[in-house]
Amino acid sequence: MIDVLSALLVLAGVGFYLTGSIGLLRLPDLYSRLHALTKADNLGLGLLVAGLALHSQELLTVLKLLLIWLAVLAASAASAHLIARHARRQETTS
Amino acid sequence: MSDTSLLVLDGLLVISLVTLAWTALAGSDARRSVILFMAFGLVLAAAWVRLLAPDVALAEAAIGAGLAGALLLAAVREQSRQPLPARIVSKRSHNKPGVNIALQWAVSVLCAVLAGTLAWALAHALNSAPQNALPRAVSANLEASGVSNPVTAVLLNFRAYDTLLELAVLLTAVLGIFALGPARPGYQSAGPVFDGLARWLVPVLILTAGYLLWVGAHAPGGAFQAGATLAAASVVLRLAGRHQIGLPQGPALRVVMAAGVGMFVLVGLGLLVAGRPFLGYPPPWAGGLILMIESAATLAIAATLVLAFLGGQPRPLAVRVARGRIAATPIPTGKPVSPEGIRSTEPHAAEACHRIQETQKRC
Amino acid sequence: MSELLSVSALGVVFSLFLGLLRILRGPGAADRMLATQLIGTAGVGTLLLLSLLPGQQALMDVALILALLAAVAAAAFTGRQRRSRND
Amino acid sequence: MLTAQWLYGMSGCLIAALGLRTALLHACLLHRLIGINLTGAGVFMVLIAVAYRGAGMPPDPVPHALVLTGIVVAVSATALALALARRLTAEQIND
Amino acid sequence: MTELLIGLVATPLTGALVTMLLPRFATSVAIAAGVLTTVAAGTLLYGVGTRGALGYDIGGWTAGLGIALRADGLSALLLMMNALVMLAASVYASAYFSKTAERARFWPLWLLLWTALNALLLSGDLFNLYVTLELLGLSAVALASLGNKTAAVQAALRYLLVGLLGSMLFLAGVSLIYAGYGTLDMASLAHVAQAGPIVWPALALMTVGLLLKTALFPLHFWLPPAHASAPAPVSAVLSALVVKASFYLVLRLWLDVFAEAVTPAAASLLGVLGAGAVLWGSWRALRAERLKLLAAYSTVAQLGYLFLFFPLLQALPPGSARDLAVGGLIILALTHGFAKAGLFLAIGIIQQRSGHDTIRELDGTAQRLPATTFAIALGGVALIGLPPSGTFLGKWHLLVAAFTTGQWWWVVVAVIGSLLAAAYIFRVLGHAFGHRAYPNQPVAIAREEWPALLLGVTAAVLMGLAGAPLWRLLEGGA
Repeated sequence: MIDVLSALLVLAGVGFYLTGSIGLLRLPDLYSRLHALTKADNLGLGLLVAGLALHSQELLTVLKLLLIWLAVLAASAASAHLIARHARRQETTS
Repeated sequence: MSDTSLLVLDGLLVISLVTLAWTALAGSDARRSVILFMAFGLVLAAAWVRLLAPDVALAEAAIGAGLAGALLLAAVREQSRQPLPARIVSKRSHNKPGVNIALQWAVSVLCAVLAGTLAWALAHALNSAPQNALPRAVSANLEASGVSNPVTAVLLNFRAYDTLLELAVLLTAVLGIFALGPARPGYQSAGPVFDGLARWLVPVLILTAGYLLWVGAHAPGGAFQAGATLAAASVVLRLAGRHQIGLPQGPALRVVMAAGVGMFVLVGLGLLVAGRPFLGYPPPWAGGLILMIESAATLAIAATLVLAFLGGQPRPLAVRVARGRIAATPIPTGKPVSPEGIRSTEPHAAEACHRIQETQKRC
Repeated sequence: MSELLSVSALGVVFSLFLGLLRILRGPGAADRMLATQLIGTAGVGTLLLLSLLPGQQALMDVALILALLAAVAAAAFTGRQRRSRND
Repeated sequence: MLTAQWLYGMSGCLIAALGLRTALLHACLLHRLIGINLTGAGVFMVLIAVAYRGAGMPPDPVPHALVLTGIVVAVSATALALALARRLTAEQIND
Repeated sequence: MTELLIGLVATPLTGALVTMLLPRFATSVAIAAGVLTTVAAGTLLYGVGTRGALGYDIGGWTAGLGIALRADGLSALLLMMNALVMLAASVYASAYFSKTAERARFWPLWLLLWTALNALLLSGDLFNLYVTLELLGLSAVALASLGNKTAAVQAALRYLLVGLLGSMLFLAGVSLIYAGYGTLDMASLAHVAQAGPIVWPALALMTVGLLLKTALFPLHFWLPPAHASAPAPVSAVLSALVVKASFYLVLRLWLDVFAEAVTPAAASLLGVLGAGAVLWGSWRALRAERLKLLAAYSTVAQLGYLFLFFPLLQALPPGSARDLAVGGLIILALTHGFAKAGLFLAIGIIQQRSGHDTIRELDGTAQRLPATTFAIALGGVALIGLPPSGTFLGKWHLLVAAFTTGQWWWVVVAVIGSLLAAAYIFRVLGHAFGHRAYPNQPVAIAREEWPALLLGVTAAVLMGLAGAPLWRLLEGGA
């Protein structure tokens, strides 16, 4: 039962990854791409982490997984913000 | 993993690597090339993982994709702010186009020949039976090496002398950088989002560095990866516009820079005096001695990489520290320095800078 | 399970590959940086999936470093240098 | 014979050649430096490919250690080159 | 006794650390470390002379798993030359760099360079050689940039890029060797390596990389600016020792480790490039306007002579004739080291005292700086190859070997090169002894002139007398 759930979560995560990257590839401008990407890959990684955490037996592994997820979440949120601001600044100065 | 899916994975990775290398090298936009180079580093780290080289993957992720990228980006930024004629362009490319094209062809052919030779010889080597004597010797002596991660055993025991000289290379590079002048100007304080990022990223990086150093004895990790991660913490602080980025000052800084080579030489000579070969650790002590050397090396590597990022001798901070505005602790106090805080010290800072400007005229 | 893990890893690697196309296409530096970010996250995902295969626990550490250093790289991309030494 | 060894080894040769060409020909210093670094990366790929012994087999740890050393040496050389370039730019502005 | 081998690396390295930590005492610490290293090199030379080749396994691990240091006659002799030249240049530098800040920058890098030179000559492991090459390259670049003028920084940058490419090619060759033979230990490779599709490309890659660093024509383009714009003591060791170190490696690989794989055609190619270097370098030296540039081009030419020996050694069967030729090659390399170092130090004095080194404006130098001019003349005697200099001895054996093997055309090259050398040296001396009366009194600067003079005497007189013991050492130690 748990195995099935975990497998579903992992697959859903992969799905989000793919959606995010397709969005990155197909959407017309930087800001919409940014939006698509941050939502998708954080969710993708989140689902992945959830699936893997269910699957794993050790507490330490689960904790590490969570730490990685948080790291990526915060880093990508902040960096998306920074990149957007950077791009914005380039636009206004040029 | 099944053979087919591995093959698909290999194909994707190799195509990505070659394409990224090709595009990073083409064109004239330096910033584009640097970003592509960083992406190359990320994919290369994945390739190392695929080839069962997690130690190398760690170093590549930390140094190749992270710090080298930061270093190059800082250089690009500085270059792009200079007026065009001052940018470093070799004169050769501007004279006679005919000669130029001939030269390009000649060099391209030469490179193709070199690559062909390399590939031809590699094909022969791969076709013959793999040479397993040395890896067997490594695993046979692993017990006596004091660590259970074979890569760490090679780096810090069997071939420790290489590592000693490599730390000397790092030291030489940073002494050379010092001799060239003062550090590049710092960064503007970057606002709340960046500060928020820095506030949690820095402690996590420092903790991770400690973890990598510790885990290196029996799993992938070790002094280089830990040093690079520690350096990344400092670089983040610098990027966030802090003045105090955890680097010690004056003589203490020199001690830290010399720590890696120094500890190595001390241990080596100490063992020599005790009647053992240079760097011949007695097996029961080996683990402890290696950890000792690695700790010193981590600090030295981190300091060196940060100094490389600064691009010169750091400016004296004595003025500001004396006024007690910035605590001289390596770990951030949690309270970011506000822009007002920095501005209020401006006269002093300006004075200190004036002295430096005399030697370098323009910053 | 290991079959599922490797197929999922392939899926994530494929999305990494798509990110690569965006890197090549640009057009701006910010687009490229964004795509690099995706490559980093996808790399983390792949490593996590692979780390559950037997004997590969160390990959989780690689994933951690990748996640952290990707943030550093993004910071390096956006940081603004002081114009002169005294502002 | 392992396909992975061939794939990574041969593309390592290719990448080294591409890097070398740029390092020799490009007008811009940063590109040259990236070229040198990629040449190094290509050589490292050859070394790690040689170390590979197939899935499930422990690889040869010696080339891994060599590549780690090589990465650190490469980054210190790059840093020194960038510092020299910086100094040169400053000098040229003064002139 | 064998601990000397690691001591020769550890002493300058420790010295570098101490000078870095105690900048106030940097000069005295550095000189002390230099004296110690020289004593160690002398003892090692004596040891190799009496006991034959020595080896030291670092960490106690057998070579292959670990790294071994090895010293035979060739490396012991070069170590001795390194030590003497470095020590003389150190004494000179202690007067040359007057400001405390300059000294604090100079000494650690200087001792790191010394470490690299010793480590390179002693290393018995191919990958370790790559690391020492990088250490040597980076410390040399850092020292060359200390000139701190635009020209110096620019030349240093180019020097760095070329050096990096050279070591990358070397590393590519090393990787191939590891792929094919699974070991990096040179002694065991000498037993197992066979001519074939792995060794040939590997040797070619390593050699091209090393030739780039040795500045063999036509890969010499980076050398003249780098050597001509560095501070005088740095120029001296760059020209005398640093290029010699990568040459030593070529020698080691071609005559020792992969001797089996060397073909006559490849050796002839090196000979042709050497001939090109002799002619082109001498010609450019003759046309040079500045003394330092003259000395730098002369280095390009003198390195060329060394490569003329390769086709001869390839053609000579093992035996006493070949040993004599090898001895001639080594004595040529050693003499050039002493002569060129002395010459650069003397030029440094002229440059500092008169503010320039333009050859046409040297008139009166002989009256004002008699000892310095004498040092230049001594170096010149050695560069031309007049008796009793070591160069004369070396070229004599080149001639003998050329006639023995019937390859007389190399003699033509050597003769033309020597005539050109005589022309450029006498051009300098002619200007220095120019008739214009100079108002100033003669000046003597002991700490700067003595090293230059001693190096000149060693090259022009002592090396010529050292022939017999040198051959004995090479035979016993090789």
